[in-house]
Amino acid sequence: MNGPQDLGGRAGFGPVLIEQDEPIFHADWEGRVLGLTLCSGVLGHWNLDESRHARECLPHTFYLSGSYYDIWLTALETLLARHGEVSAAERAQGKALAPGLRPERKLDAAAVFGVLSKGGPVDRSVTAEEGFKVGDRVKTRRGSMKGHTRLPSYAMGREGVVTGVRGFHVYPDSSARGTGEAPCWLYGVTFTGEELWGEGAEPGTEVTIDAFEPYLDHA
Amino acid sequence: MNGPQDLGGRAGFGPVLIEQDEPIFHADWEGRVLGLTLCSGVLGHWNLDESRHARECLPHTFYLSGSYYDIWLTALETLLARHGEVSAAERAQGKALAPGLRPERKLDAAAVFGVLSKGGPVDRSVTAEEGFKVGDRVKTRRGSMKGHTRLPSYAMGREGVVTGVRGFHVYPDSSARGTGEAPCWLYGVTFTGEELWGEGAEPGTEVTIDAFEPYLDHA
Amino acid sequence: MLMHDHAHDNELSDQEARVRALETILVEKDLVDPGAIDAIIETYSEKVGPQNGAKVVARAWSDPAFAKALKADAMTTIESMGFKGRQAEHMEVLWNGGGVHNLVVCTLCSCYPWAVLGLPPVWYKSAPYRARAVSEPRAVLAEFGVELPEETRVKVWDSTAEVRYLVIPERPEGTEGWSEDDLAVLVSRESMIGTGLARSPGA
Amino acid sequence: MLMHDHAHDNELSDQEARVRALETILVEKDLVDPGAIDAIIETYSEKVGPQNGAKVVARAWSDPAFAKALKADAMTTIESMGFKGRQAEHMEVLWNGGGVHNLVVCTLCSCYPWAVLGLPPVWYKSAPYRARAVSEPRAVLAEFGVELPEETRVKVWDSTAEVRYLVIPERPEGTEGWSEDDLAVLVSRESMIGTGLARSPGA
Repeated sequence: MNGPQDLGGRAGFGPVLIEQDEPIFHADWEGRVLGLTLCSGVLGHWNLDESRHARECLPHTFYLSGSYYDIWLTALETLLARHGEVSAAERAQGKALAPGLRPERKLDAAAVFGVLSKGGPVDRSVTAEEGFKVGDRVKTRRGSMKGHTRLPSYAMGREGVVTGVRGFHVYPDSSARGTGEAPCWLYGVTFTGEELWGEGAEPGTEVTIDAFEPYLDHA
Repeated sequence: MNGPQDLGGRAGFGPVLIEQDEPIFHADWEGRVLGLTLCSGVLGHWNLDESRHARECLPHTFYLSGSYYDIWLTALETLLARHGEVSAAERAQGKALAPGLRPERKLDAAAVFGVLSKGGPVDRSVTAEEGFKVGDRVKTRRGSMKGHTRLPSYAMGREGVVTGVRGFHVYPDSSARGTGEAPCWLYGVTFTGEELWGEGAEPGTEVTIDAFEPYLDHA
Repeated sequence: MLMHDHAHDNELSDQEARVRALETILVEKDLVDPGAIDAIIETYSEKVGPQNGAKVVARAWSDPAFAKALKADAMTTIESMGFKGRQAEHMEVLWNGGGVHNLVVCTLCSCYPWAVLGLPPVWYKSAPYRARAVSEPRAVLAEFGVELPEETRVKVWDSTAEVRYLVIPERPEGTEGWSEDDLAVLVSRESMIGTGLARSPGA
Repeated sequence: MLMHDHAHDNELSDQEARVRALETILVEKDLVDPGAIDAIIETYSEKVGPQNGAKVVARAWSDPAFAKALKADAMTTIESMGFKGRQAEHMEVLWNGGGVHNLVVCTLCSCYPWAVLGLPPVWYKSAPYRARAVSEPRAVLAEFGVELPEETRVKVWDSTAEVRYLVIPERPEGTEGWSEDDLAVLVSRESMIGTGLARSPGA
């Protein structure tokens, strides 16, 4: 879905604003949002792909004007409501009106370091042969305007070359939709600047994306 | 330039909101902005392409959240300042601090109907042969991320067929930049839904754009 | 989606003040005649609107020679009815029928054939319409209440240059022998953009 | 462009109240341990940050066997230093040098190798960086003060999946025989994203 998150190659955003000696958090609430997001994720109602998709479904103007932690917060509220943990009425009143559904999954302070160190690897047991190998010329699919995808629109319908095989990974397009992990091969695919941006490309540049096998055809 | 105006095929904007019995203007100021824009255009400091480009250079969040007449107004203020007719200081004080540069070009009320009826045709004397003919298969260029263009990004790098020859028209990519009209052939170019949107395309649809000759190569 | 209160194109009185200031300055500088603004507003409020296009459509339905001329040279033929000028300097006419439905959009701004349809409605200028008319035209049509047969081909026209498009909708059944004036009443603005069909008699 | 006041990631106290309300509800429901939030904040404020990545780079510069291992298996080798976990589950290492400069971006969100670099700065998550790093990387680098020789090839890596990238910048001249700890001081966060170079001694 080429929603507000699909920013690669878009013009009109002006210069990169770099803050000197930037603090890790700009306000206390940002750290709390980070923590709430990770703790809520541990409850297991949704996966990483569904949470990304919730952010990407926010309105364009909000997505582009909010701070990133505001995007996280709004998506978290959406997810908690969708999965029955915190209703809009509860948020409005600032108090719980019904018990939590999964208190047994609560992340205790003592377990934080272990959980963060473990992370959430997405490589899975290989159940299919690689459809492409390093050096293959490929063309990316057009992709769909609907549903979750990790194929950015600037790289849709473009020819490139496979430059790496990254592993057999969970397929976000399926995972975000709740239709299973559907793992598949993930490749590094490299495009020339000219292929992506035409004559206006900066000379001597290339871009590599990580592309799941369903995004690719032999060129 | 695929700025905020380049909306074709973008996801995430929700349903079309249709107002029943919509008035022509929603507030008096909208009509005044329309009039001010047309009257200021007659002063001849800028052409239609420069004025479009001024709108398209507005920030994404403003462009996507403002009403269209607010976009027009803001672009008009930009153009009047750029061409030395109305400064920011004058706008802030709400009064003229210097004389107008081109009062002799002022559009009188009595001339309005004639000027609107005449319009501003953009066809020019033909000085080049047509590079393409109806039926030719063409591929659109990647286009540039910089500068004005009328090639929407959803139709960049796509194969289509020439379905019409529209005339020999002013080339906006040059005109907007103030580097002359550089007229060239304009074609109707038709793409299948599948070519533009892949497998997710609605069946039995096609899209025709009007494409200037420099946007096209033989496929 | 129908919307009874419009949320978008209204603004605060700050906006009135801002526009008034700009007009004041331009008038003080003798660059703008307020009467010209009044005349422009009057033109698009009272004289130039979809009633013009409806007359073109009604004549195209009733007069085979006119229809033939319109197919051969849309510009000259439309001008012959007195409709011409700004934002209709170059016209193409699109005929619905024979299993084809045409839909017009301007994804890059809000280009629209002013001389025959007047000023565009807010939805035509809105991001959802501009974004989706090219990528999911049938879904957009459904939001306008237009359901086409599955086998109908949908042709979308993106007005990316200075050519403006007018759709000639299909003539409703049961209108044989009607006058042009009576037929014109059936021709909605939406039917000439392609987001609607001509009204049926009695509908 | 340097920005001394950040205008973006600050918010009203309304926002504090909104977040506090959500936390209160989740704690009342026994779904969230406030101490866990504290521990997460402490982790990324004090323990996990670019100092981790700098140690990897410094060792790669000083220890040929480590560098070789890093090239052969980035993941395992980085984990051997104790840096692993969330947002670094799958790592690739990119070596600058030999006429190649690497630059990392995530155009679709803000994927970033947390375990070695901590949390991403605001600019990394911002629309201008995400939009332009892929289409005009040299122009972006210039805004960071990085001017590369014209013949240098710029390789941009868009983190579109769960693989995270760490750039190994070129070792500055004049650092022969330096200890890993001293070298690590030269390794800025930006140099490991590709928007900077390693600092030169005395710079």
